[in-house]
Amino acid sequence: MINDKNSQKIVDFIQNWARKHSIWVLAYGTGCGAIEIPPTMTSRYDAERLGVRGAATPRQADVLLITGYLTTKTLKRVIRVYEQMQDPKYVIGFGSCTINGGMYYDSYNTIKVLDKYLPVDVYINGCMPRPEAVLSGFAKLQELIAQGKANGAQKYKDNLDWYRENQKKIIPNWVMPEYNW
Amino acid sequence: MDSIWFKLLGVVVSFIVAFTVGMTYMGLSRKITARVQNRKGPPFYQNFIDAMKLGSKTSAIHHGVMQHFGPAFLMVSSVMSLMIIPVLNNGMWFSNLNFHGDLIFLLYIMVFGPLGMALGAGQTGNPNSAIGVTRGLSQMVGFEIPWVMALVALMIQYHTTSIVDLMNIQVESGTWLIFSSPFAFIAAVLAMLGMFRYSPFDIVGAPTELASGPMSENGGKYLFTMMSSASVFAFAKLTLYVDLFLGGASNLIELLIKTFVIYMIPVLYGVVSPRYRTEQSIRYFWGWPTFFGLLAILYAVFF
Amino acid sequence: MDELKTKIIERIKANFQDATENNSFNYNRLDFNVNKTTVPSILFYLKDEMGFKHLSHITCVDWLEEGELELIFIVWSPVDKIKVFVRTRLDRENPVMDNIDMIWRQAHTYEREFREMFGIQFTGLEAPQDFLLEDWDGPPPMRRDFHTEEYASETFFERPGREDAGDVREEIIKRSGEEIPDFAKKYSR
Amino acid sequence: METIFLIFILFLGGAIVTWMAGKLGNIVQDILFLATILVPSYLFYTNVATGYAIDFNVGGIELSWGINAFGWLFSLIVLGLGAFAAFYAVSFMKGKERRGAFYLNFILSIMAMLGILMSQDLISFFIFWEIMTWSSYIMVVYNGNDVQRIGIKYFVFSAIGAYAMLMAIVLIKSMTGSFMIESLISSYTSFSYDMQILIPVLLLTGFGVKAAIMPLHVWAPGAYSNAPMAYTSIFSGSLSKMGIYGMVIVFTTMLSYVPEGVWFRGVVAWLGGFTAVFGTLWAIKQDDAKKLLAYSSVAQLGYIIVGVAIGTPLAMMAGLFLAVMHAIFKGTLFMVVGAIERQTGTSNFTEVTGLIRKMPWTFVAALMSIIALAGIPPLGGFVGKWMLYESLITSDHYLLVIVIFFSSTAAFLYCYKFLFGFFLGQEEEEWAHVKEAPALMVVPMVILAGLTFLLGTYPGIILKPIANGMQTLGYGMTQGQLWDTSIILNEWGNQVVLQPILYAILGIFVFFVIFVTIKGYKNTRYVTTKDISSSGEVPLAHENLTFSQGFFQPFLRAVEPAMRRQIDKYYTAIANGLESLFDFTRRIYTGNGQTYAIFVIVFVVILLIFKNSIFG
Amino acid sequence: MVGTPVLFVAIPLLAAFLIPLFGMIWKESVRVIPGIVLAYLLVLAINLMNYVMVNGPIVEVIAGWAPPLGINLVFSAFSGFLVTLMVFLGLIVWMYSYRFKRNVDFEPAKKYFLLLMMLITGSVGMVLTGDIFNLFVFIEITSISAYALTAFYTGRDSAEASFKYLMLGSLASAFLLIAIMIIYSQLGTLNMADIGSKMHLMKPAYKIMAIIFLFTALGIEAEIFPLNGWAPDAYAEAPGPVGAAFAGIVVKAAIYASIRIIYTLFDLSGAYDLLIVIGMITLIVAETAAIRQEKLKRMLAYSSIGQMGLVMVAFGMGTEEGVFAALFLMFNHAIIKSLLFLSGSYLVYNSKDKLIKEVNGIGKFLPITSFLFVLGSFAIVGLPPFAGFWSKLSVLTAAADSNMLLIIALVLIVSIIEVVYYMRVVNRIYFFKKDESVSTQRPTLNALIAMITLGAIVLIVGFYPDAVTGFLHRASADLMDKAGYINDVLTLN
Repeated sequence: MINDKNSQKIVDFIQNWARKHSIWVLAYGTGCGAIEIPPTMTSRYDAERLGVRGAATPRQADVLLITGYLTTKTLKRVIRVYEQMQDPKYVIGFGSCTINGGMYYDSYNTIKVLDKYLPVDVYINGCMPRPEAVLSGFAKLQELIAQGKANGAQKYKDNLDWYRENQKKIIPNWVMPEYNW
Repeated sequence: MDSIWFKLLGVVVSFIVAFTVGMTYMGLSRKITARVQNRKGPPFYQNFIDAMKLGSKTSAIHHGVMQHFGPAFLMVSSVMSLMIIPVLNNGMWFSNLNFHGDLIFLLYIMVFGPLGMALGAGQTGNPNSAIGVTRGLSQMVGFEIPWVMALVALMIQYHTTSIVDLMNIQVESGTWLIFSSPFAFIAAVLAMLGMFRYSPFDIVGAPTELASGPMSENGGKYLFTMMSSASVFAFAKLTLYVDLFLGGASNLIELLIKTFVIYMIPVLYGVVSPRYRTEQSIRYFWGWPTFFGLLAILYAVFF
Repeated sequence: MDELKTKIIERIKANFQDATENNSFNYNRLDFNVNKTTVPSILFYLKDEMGFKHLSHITCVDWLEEGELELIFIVWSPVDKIKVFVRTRLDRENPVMDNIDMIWRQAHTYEREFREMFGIQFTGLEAPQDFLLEDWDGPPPMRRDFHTEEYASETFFERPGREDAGDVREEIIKRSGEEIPDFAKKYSR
Repeated sequence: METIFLIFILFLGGAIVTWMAGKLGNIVQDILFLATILVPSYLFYTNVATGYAIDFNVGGIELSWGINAFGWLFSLIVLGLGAFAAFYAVSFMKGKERRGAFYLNFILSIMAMLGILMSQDLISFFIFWEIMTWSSYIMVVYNGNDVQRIGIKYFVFSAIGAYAMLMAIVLIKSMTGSFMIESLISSYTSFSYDMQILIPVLLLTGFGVKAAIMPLHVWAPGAYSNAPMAYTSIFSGSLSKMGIYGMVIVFTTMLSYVPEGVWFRGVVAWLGGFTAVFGTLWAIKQDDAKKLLAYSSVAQLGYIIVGVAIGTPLAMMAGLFLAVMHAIFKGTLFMVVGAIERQTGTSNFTEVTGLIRKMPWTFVAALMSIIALAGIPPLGGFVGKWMLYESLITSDHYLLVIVIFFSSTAAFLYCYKFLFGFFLGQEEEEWAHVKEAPALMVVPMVILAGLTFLLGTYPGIILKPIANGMQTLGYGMTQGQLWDTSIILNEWGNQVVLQPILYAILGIFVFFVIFVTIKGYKNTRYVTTKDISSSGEVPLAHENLTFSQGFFQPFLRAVEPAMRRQIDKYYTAIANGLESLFDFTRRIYTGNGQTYAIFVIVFVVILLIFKNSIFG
Repeated sequence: MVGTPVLFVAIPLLAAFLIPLFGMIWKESVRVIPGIVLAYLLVLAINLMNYVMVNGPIVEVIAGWAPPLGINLVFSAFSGFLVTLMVFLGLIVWMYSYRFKRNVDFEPAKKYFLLLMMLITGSVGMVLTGDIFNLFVFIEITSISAYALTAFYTGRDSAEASFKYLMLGSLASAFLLIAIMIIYSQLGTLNMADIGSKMHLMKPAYKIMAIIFLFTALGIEAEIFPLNGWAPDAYAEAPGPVGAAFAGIVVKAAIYASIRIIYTLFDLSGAYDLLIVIGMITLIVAETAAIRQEKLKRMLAYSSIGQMGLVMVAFGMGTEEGVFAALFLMFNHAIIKSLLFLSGSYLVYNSKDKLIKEVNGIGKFLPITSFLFVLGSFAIVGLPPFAGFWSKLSVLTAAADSNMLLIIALVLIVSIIEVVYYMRVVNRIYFFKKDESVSTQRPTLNALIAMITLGAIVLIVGFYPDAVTGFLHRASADLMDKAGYINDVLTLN
């Protein structure tokens, strides 16, 4: 309906503004990072004032927050959850485990680099990151959204084959539904 | 005045008013909850942002045709309730359809939506949805009893089943029904706690337990429709309470004040309450609220 | 306590000829080595006849040099306050053991774990193949000849610059010119 | 020949010919069966006008057959639903055993019900009543499941009812000297007080059994669920209405003449209310769709009984309207269950799930009937329920309205269970092969479901015959003011106007469906029901995640105290006690000749001892 | 008028003696002769019945001695009706038992038909006789042939049943003889009509003694509780058709006799109440005992006893309607219970114990027999539109007219029990799985014809009760008309 480039820009701006201020988080609470979420959400740090709010299911969520190491077994579930989320969607990697394996760098069963498997928009480093760090991570994400740069989902869609190859390398028994949007 | 276009305009305007007011109230409730919990809380317009975001989601999934219909059913129920309930005292503005139905019709229209939604939730195949629906329906059986008792008490006290008539009676006599039939008001308000599904009666869509129950497979536009329907419905219900017990309102400002006062009851009760299990909440509704309902009926019969 | 222990040793020895005990442990602990075929019967006997109702633990030791795996069953008698270790040795190349989850239901979980982590096959164990390691196709990871780090670096991607487990702080300091605070120094390796 | 006789001879002859025609081939039998239902129905509606009666004499007893406007109303239920059910039955019975017996009893039931409506005297009424009873009994035991318990229970209760009625009939005969219903009505006020009480009690017992009123309902769940579904649709839809028919006559004629009638009305109305509540609660508990619908039938009959027992014009209209609606939607629902059972082989919610995409038309029929059953506007059930509530409130039955409302709200629970259990939920591999039912089964269901819609919008279509019937029963013209073609009105003048509401609902619904469907249409994808957000797990094809065990467990826990005691158990205890007692009497016959000789001697001695008091 | 009532006694008696003789010449004649005789008698009965309906009762005097001195036979509307019924049932039983089980062989068949003819002679005689001593004689004839028929299947159980019957039968004979002695010593006459007209001369004490003994004696034959210990065994152990004959012929004759005695001979007011009480007890005890039976024929036997109790109740009302109802019941019971015995015998034909559970699922293998049994069950429990309904209705109507509410209620409650045990059997026949070990026997053609005839009557009377009600009304009027009876008999010559 709206084909004009400028009006598209305005629409994009408004939509991005809304997306920026309404971030529904699906916290995938693996590892020790999950314990940092409650203080972030509750009265001490109150992430809700930024519009950050927990979402119950992937269908409703905007952000997938991965709070720690991912074993090959959980990675499968995380990919599943990510694919169930609705566009636009973002991933936040949380803690050094998601960045480079952290203290599990030599584990036989834990992935070390998350962005080879899922398109991470924002990494929050630290082991563990404090709630302040988490909030700053959210702020960074908001910034990216406002600029329209948080396009991890688009990246995933474009490079699906590459991601799939990496994912299937450690999940040989691949039984998931097709990801086709 | 009677032209169909005027009516349609009235419908659209009242819908917009209801949507806005409902959304704002829900945002305020979030704010109030946050303040009670010693948080800063989101801005009061946060719900509009959320709705806008949900509306601007670019993809959606569905599990079948009933999932399309579910939110639509919900919306039909909300808008129909709004159309049956007189918004203002004089019949001129926003009169919509309120001369075509009565309280009992309203009762049934109000359960229409949740049932349609339940069907939509059922088709998703998510067990959490079905569990949430069963809890919701069970709880509905619970709070409908005091609610109907209160309404029946009003009906027999004033020998009418029409909302418009009840409002006129209040205007003519100058007393609000909250004073002339207090027990009915108590029963109705206690039932309202369940109707709004705030804490402690929020087990239906408990996010951590049931993954938000019936909504668990709905995102984006479906959730948007549900959210706006919920706000319209909330406004409709509050207006109904004002109409029935607080003498209605002659202008929008008065309406806003009165509805806000009523709205604070479930919100404030909710923020300090833990969560009931389903059978506990049913037993709660069949305890004191029903007792007050009985009192209301006795009062109506003997006085 | 000592009479009690002696009595238990006598009874065990009387009933199970192949049980050899090495009684060099602290006061409430008994320790038997038995053949792997005897294990179910001795456990059964301990549970039903002698009141060792509680299976505390099952554990496994990889004796790589001797080419054997040692399974250790630890049972506890809540009445006598004595725990008994029952040790048995399995062939490392072909570790097969009798399933004992009909004696203690909780042994089921241990056995599934040993199956994955040590590659011990329990005859008659009825359980799905996957427990902790889904889709695992490497060697049993808990055996001593499994090289974890090698496996991990082969299987998983690595962030460049994180090939070793060294302290990266120096590098960070060099890069950004920050100082390590004194209180943090003691944590650095 | 009189057309009335012709109708019954056609029914009877057709029934026997159809029964015998099994050897001629299935198609011939089917055609004969349909013809036997349809031709007499056609004759009835074309040649038998209301107000028509003939008298004749059998065995020295005056009999009279005819039809009045009230009977004509019920004939719509009997023959209309009967015709639909007949078409359905033809397809339903394809490839089943004992089709002949099924068709015979089906036709006999229809004939008996029509006969009941046409009987103007008590004897032919009773005869047709009993024909109806035993033909339905044979249908109840037709499947051979648990016949000694369910079948005998049904027959015993039917017999209790029938014999109560027979006792009333012979008492009436001895008092009025005639079996005519008219003479009963005209001379009822001159009966002695005892008889004025006793006769309605006996008659209401008789009718109450068929209408499954509270303490006499225990046969209904088993019987309804055990009969073939093609028959149950008329069993529950029409046959139970015969009890209502009788009750209405008792209430409007006899009991309206005497002051005690008020008490009768109150007691029966409350019994009806309890029936509604407990029927609903037990329906919620069932896991078998047949049982669920059977209990639901009991509950719905409770509403109808409340309506007719209250007996104000609006209440009576509500009761009769609900009776018609119940026939339509419950007939449809039993047909739906039959279709599902035929296609999947089971009717258990815990086994069947996710049929919506496989049996869409069946789902449409089920959905519309369920909405009608739940009483949600704009479908037909709402009109009946609305009138019922309004009549209860305007006639000062305040607590009863709460009771009814409770039952009606709780009914949503089993309504949802029915739809969810069969059609929604996960789609399973096990049922991937299921196909839509044959057209001959689907078409009657969908047409009947459409009727609920029509009657919900234009209730005047059926309210007009109801008003005519009520005039026959002695109601004045006032009830004509309680409805217009699409407006219903209570006695205080408050109203519901159905058409604009319908248009509004449809308009809003279509608008939002379009909104939800069209917006981002390309980005809206269909995903299977296995693709759900279950904590990241991917359910395997054989894993059933549908929630169907212990549905509504929290609600049942909340109402558990009310359901702890079952009337059924008391009846069973009584029956067992009686059997033991009978076993004792059996032992009187010891099988020993000497004992028998002693009996003779004792008998003589007793007679001799008491000779003066006996023969004195 | 084509014959005289005496032929009803003479011809079957003669035939009974001639059967062995003709059997020596042509073996098949033992089967054929009874049929011819009974058919002739049936034609004769119908003719006489027609005559009686128009011209009033026929009183036949034997050997020229006029009553009260001589022996006389009375063929009135009442007795004629029963005679016709008995002869008809005799014909049905003959047709049915033409080749039933042991009757295939010559020797048993000879005995069987001889005894059957004797039985019919005795029963018909009991109904027709106008003389109280002759009544005794005919009872003896009936009883002795009945003992023999009970023991027809030579086995332990049959013999035992027969012995019990014999024992109680002897008691009955003794009592009857005592009663006759008392009456004769008091009134000096044995003619019933004469006794009836002179009854007021008798001293009350003697009168009561006489009626007690008479009632007890006839009650034993008429299966009244507690005098009916023989009945279940005898019914169960006798061949199936004999059971039908007992229920349809013997018992009917006994009932006739007791009713004739109470209605015509004595005029004791308490006797009617006694009939009701005893009938009611019989009804209740028999039906409650029937529900717990495991053998099909025993169940039918108890049901039969119960029906007789109901007949007694109906007679005990003492009104014409009551008598009409009783007669209607007797008629229906004779037809339906015969049908049940006849078809039931084929349902358990090959079985040793005749258990009810052996009929499971037999409906598929014996469709017509099963259908007829079910028809009979439906009819006897009084489901419309079958024959039993009308008689039950008339009983209840009569009771209501006599204001006996309790009786109505009890009868209906007992009917429910009746429904239960009959429906259990019906369920078993059609809706249970057949036990493979039970072998079935297809009925022979003549048996089928016999059963279908009875079934047709059940249906005809059900749909068109006027077929019999005319006769029944006449018969009941005839029974009630005591003075007329005495007049008819005594004013002959």
